[in-house]
Amino acid sequence: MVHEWALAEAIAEYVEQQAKGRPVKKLVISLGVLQSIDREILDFALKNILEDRNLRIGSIEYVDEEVVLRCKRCGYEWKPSMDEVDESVREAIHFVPEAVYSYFKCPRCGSRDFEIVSGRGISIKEMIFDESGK
Amino acid sequence: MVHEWALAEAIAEYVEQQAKGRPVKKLVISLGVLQSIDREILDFALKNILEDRNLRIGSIEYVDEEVVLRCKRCGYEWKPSMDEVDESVREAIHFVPEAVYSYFKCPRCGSRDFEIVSGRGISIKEMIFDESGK
Amino acid sequence: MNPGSDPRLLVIPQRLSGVKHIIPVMSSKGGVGKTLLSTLLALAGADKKLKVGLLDLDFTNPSTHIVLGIDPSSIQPVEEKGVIPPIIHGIKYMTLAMYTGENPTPLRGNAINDAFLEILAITRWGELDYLFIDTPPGLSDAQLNLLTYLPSRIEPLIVATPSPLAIISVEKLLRVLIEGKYRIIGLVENMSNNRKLLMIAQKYNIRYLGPIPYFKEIDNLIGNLEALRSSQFYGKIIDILEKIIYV
Amino acid sequence: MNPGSDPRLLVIPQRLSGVKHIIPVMSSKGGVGKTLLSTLLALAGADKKLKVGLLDLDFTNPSTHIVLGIDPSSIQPVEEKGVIPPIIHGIKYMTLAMYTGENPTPLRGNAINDAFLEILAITRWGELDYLFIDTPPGLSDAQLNLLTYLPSRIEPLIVATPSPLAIISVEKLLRVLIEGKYRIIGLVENMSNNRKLLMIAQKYNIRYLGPIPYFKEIDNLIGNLEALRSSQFYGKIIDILEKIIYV
Ligand SMILES: Nc1ncnc2c1ncn2[C@@H]1O[C@H](COP(=O)(O)OP(=O)(O)O)[C@@H](O)[C@H]1O
Ligand SMILES: Nc1ncnc2c1ncn2[C@@H]1O[C@H](COP(=O)(O)OP(=O)(O)O)[C@@H](O)[C@H]1O
Ligand SMILES: [Mg+2]
Ligand SMILES: [Mg+2]
Ligand SMILES: [Mg+2]
Ligand SMILES: [Mg+2]
Ligand code: NI
Ligand code: NI
Ligand SMILES: [Zn+2]
Ligand SMILES: [Zn+2]
Repeated sequence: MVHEWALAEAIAEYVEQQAKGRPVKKLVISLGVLQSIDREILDFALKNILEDRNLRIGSIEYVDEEVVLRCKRCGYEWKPSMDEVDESVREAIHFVPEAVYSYFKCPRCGSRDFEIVSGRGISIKEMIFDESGK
Repeated sequence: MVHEWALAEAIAEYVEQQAKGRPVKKLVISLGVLQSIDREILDFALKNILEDRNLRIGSIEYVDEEVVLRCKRCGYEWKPSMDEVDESVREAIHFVPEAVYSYFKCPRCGSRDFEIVSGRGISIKEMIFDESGK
Repeated sequence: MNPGSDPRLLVIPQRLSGVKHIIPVMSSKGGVGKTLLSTLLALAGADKKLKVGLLDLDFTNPSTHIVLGIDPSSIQPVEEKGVIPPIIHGIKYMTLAMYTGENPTPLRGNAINDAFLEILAITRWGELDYLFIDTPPGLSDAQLNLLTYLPSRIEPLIVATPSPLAIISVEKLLRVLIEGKYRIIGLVENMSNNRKLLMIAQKYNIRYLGPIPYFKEIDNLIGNLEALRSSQFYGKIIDILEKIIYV
Repeated sequence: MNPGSDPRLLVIPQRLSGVKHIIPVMSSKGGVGKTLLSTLLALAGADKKLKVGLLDLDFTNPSTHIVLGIDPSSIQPVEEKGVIPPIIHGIKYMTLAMYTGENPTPLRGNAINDAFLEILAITRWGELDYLFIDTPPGLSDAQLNLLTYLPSRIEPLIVATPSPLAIISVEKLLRVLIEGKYRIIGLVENMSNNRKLLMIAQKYNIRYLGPIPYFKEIDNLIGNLEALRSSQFYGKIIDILEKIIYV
């Protein structure tokens, strides 16, 4: 599961564009549990890429975002446990989280028309710049 | 343009379900300017329907919501003036606001892939119940 | 969206309360005959003096008006505490094209959802025996709106051709419909001389409504009601309608 | 979404930087031959020793793998700082079906958008002469993603049939492409013996890439590469590919 590198590049690019030369004090990255991102690999990749680009970041913090799904047909809300999901299904969802619609159904009514309320994938939760100087 | 009645029924139904028997002190309805809703007609219809259903509402307030569109292709944001729009186009959008995608284009890049940031149609902005008694 | 969170959703059941049967003509594969079938089933129903409606839900590519041979911008619903569909050849007819004419209608999913709720909330169908619904290909907002907002009302009619591309696609749709416990009215095999899809109907335990052969000339008749009515294709449509009516 | 607001959008240009031509095969009408055309153009390109890729963007009804005759769940991309598409019959190939197999994939517009950004952000195509893209019918998220996120990269190839239903639909798409100043590679008229769409090509000042006749037997060849390669249909595909290559 080493495709995390590609996503780390996206984050680095984003941070660079947003920072516009300012040092970044702190970066908080939210990891949606649905995508089963490997935190160590992502962190390793991100630090490598940032170094290559000469981008200094004070600290990087990762927080897990719980998976909450809500059925649009019956309103039922549930929190699937990704640990109990078949390995091959987990891997499919790891690459493209929307594969979830092929494998999950509402436990109450059987509908596949549900919303990912939270916990889909990687997102940047917070980025604090050091405005004092370069 | 008297199809407002149908939308007033939807609002009345919503208020009734939410109120669950409690008196409603105040209702604030937002009118997206894109849809050119006739405020007097809507108000007349809504009051009639509420009366028929024996629903008392302290006061109903209407606020206009400005139209803001944002191009997804080039990021340009603009505020079309509905007064300058052709009458037949205005009427089409009045019935189904999504008709806007047939008639409007990004003034900068010509794209029809824009977002209605605000001002689409009718929505309930606030509903204050009188919790003290029935 | 939570059921109940959008006021428009709350009046839709009322708007459809006078409609006895709601029949969306569905198939995830494009070009299998959904539009021709839904429109001509409505026409055949009207010819039989049934009370029928036709709703075009293929918002980004509406085409029922082309089959009916009308200029969509020339027709207008009557406004009366909502919108009363204009009657075209005996059919109560609603299409977004009445408002958009022949302009492009590029709509993302959210807009498809909003337009769906708006149209269903304002349209007063009155009493109808059958409301036929033309649906777009794919399995996205247009189809999910029907499955999600009208689960106990719809009775989907499935169309497919014997092409391997259409068969695989229709099987996926059938799985979704069956696991969601929808009432499927039956399967029509279009542009086919054999009964290749009978097997599929049996596999999923749904009614096989027979093959419609490939009629080379049909594209030349589109928009010409008299020619359509006297075509062999129309004969097949009447057969299917009768199977639907007399269950 | 504001350009720049989603990190994934920022790496997509890089991921496609080694691709010389990105050719989405488009048509708002379903069943006109987009899938057959895009897949066989890619195959013909590979046969000619060009570096080609094929991306299936018909997420809710993927079918390029059926034309290629492969079980999508049996193939796997290689992971290397992203995802390197598996090579199928000489084609670098990406499809959501690699992950979803033959399960249904009902996706609303937002999910189509997310899956698009995810796949384009992680896929490393490397050097390609041509990336052919199969697109779904309609004019919604799948098509708008291409027009909005890759406006200066795509060179759409349009397909239609001479049916009035397809013509009206293709004209709307052409209007959108022309007003947005996209480079259109040309128009293919499929399942036709006449040159009825030549008029449309002239009207919109785009290149007419010729008619492909209706070949009755083609559905029986789907999935059988050798049979497809020796078909008359394939001969027509090679003609079109050569017109695209030698501009
Ligand atoms: N039985 C048939 N014989 C010949 N042509 C047909 C038949 N059914 C449909 N067609 C043609 O196939 C094309 C697609 O039909 P259409 O109803 O638009 O399909 P869909 O709505 O599923 O995309 C049209 O050109 C139509 O005239
Ligand atoms: N030139 C042709 N002659 C005969 N059948 C064709 C031809 N082109 C396409 N078809 C058939 O038409 C159907 C639709 O083709 P497809 O490529 O799936 O269209 P789309 O992707 O536009 O929906 C398929 O069954 C295909 O085999
Ligand atoms: Mg159709
Ligand atoms: Mg009109
Ligand atoms: Mg296709
Ligand atoms: Mg696999
Ligand atoms: Ni990985
Ligand atoms: Ni009105
Ligand atoms: Zn449910
Ligand atoms: Zn723009």
